[in-house]
Amino acid sequence: MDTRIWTPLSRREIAARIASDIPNGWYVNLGIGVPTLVADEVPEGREVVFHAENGLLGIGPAPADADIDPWLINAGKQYVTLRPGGSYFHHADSFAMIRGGHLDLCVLGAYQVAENGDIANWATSENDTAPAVGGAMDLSVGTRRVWVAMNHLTREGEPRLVRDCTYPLTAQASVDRIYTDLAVIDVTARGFVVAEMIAGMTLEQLQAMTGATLHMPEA
Amino acid sequence: MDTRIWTPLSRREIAARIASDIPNGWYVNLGIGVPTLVADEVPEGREVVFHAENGLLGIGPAPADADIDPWLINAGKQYVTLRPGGSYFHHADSFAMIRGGHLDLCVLGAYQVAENGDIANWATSENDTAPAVGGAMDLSVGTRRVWVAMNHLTREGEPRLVRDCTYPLTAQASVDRIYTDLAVIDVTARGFVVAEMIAGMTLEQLQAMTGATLHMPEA
Amino acid sequence: MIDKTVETVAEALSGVADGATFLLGGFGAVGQATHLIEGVLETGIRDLTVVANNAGYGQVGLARLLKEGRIRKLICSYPRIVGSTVFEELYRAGRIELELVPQGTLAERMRAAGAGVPAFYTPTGAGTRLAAGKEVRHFDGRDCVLEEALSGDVALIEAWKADRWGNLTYRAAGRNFNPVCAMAARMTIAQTQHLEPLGTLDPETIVTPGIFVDRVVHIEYGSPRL
Amino acid sequence: MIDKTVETVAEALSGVADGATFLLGGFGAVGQATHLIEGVLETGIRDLTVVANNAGYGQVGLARLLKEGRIRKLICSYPRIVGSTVFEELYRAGRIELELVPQGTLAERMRAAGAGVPAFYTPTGAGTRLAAGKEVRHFDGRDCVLEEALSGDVALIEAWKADRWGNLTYRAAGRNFNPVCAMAARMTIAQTQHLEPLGTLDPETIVTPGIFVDRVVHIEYGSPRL
Repeated sequence: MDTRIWTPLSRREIAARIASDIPNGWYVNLGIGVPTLVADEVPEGREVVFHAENGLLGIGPAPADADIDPWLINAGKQYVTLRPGGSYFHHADSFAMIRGGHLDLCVLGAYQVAENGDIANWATSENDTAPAVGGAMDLSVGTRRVWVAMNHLTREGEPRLVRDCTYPLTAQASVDRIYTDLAVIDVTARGFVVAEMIAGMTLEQLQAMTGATLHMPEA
Repeated sequence: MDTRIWTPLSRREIAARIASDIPNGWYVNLGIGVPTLVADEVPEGREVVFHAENGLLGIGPAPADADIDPWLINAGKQYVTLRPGGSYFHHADSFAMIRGGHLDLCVLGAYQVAENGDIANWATSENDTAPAVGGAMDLSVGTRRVWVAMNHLTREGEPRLVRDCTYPLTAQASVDRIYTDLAVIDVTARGFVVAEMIAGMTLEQLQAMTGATLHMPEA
Repeated sequence: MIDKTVETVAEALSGVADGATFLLGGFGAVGQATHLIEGVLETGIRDLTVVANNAGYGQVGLARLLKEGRIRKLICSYPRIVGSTVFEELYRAGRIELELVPQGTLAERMRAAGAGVPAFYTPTGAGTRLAAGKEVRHFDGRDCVLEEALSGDVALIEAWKADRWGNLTYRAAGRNFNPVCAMAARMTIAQTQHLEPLGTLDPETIVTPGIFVDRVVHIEYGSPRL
Repeated sequence: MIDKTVETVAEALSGVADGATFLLGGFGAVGQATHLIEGVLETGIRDLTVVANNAGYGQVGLARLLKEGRIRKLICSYPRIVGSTVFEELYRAGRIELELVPQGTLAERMRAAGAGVPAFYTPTGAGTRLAAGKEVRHFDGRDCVLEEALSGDVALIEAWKADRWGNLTYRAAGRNFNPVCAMAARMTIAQTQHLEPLGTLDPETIVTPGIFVDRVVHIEYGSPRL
């Protein structure tokens, strides 16, 4: 008998939850997957400037098929648009923005996050054939804040929030916040601190699905 | 009785002598003083692209007073013009051109050049009040060739071509060629090699005005 | 007169040699000097080192060079090819060497080569397997890795507009690695969609000044296809 | 809505503090944020470190800050002022500290700060008194000096056109150090000759994207005078 009375957030709900925490005026880089969905969920009235590694600031929504500019793609190689106020620049300048701490935030997917903020999101074993890293290490190290969007558990039911990452690291001690389908968790000097759980979830249930100790915020 | 039968080159003649050695298509940075005059002496039919540290490529002749653009100055803070094909860029890019070895040549003034190519052209003592270096060190180290334009002797009659510089160094072993009012001298692994002397000059006379051994080219 | 334009791809590539290191601009399908890259195939040279963000796209350009076995080593941040498994197959078979570099480090290493910086420190990659064997040093309490400049013998880049001095502009996301590669190679060759008379490019809007460009070939091929 | 424009110089400078490090754009008289620099005088702050290529020009801007004794230390490549001996007098009297930096190293150190590079090697200055006490290391058989990133608390820069997102263009030689300072400061303040509606600056021609700019004040003062 399943005693769960809660429903995990959908991908789009996770994205909307993240978007609600992004203030007006932030410069933000979105990774592929759920993070990309965040752009469509920015609350009315806020201007958030989205950055792409391949030299764009001010990315707008995806174009209708008839409006595609084949020269205008994002880092995920999807067609995008440029908002008024947007700009183009080359790769060294683009990564100067990332690595120089000019972006307020990046939102990344991850395989694992450790309680000290270590992130593993680019390789699943030491011996991957043809590993690929892209800009993940630069983003994790360089942006002012790193938020991770991921499911709380792997498909196999293993925790993704762990004491130590077992997958190859992307960066050390860099994640600030984790948004899962079940909770919002801050990475602090104390370790994982639960900021929010979905309706019906208990700390005990969440702890059972988490590979490191969960703390509650200090009063 | 002055037995000299030669006449030193004028500043403009030194500049013209230098210009005659600059091939079509070179990218060249000119220092202040005699080097600046080189731009006006480029032989007919050659395109030479002049660079200024403050972010210009393709500098043209000085403007008539009526045509001055107050936003268009060179590194010596003189009003200049921009030729068709010219471009503007910022200081880091400008010095990337210099330091990255993209300029074919810089022509600099100097206090002293040593026979190993050391150059001293920015300070006259270890204790200058308010020393100023500008881009001299970057140019001396970074450009593909460094040519020096200077009088053979100081005002006090001391040699400027020396065994070792006594003034503070701008750069080590970087000068390729020296154009003086009396001679053209290459800096080689053997030391100073006389490429050319003005009419009426003998090697003995030139040697007497030079602080290091002068060699003749190998046959 | 300075005239860097050449008539054909073959002329543009004259003098390229076995064992050369090529820097390729482009990101995804956009800003790829596909005609120049395929021209390399025609020259017959081999044993090449290629620096590129991706392992090509589709079945063209770099993907073809890989398939024909011309490439000894790839220096790359994301060695995947949409629509092709050729790199994966070569890699699994041990028939190609891969140096995996974080994307920003890749761009910065080429920029460093172009700017006369032989080496620099960066926190990117510290504590990861991509820093294995590299010197690590603390700055402001952070581990930083020493990374060396990455230069090339030849850069193959794509521009939107060019003139006979080799001044270049790009179009939208077509800029990407192209200006960086242009700075970092001993010889930079640009294929350009449009060739303009000297003096018609606004000096305020030139992205790559001609000092970084050696040869220009005019190939108006139209839009990239993803 | 993002609106980085402010109405007055005083508003633009609000929050600047004693002991701050200022990065000043400009080269000669061109591209100097003179109104912002003189605004610093009005704020009353002192004990400042200033990074600038020259020690100002004429009797305005930085020259006035120097004269009023607000500056503790100048980091500079060419500390001369056309038409003023104020720096020379302070320096001789031992009332100001000078860090002399080669011009290219000055630009590159600020660019490094902006790009997240804590330190880099350069052959510029090796074997000279400006390398005294600095770490030296060989690369490709050349002595290279280790130089550290140079960041600032506040950059004061001048632009030609700006919009409310802080996107900037410059005019001719007015570009110089301005885009580099903009990258390297924790807070970048631009005075701009023209303020344009968002979306009217061509995205291909924006030199400093607004991500590097915090405040914009519109001051149409006309042309610089040498």
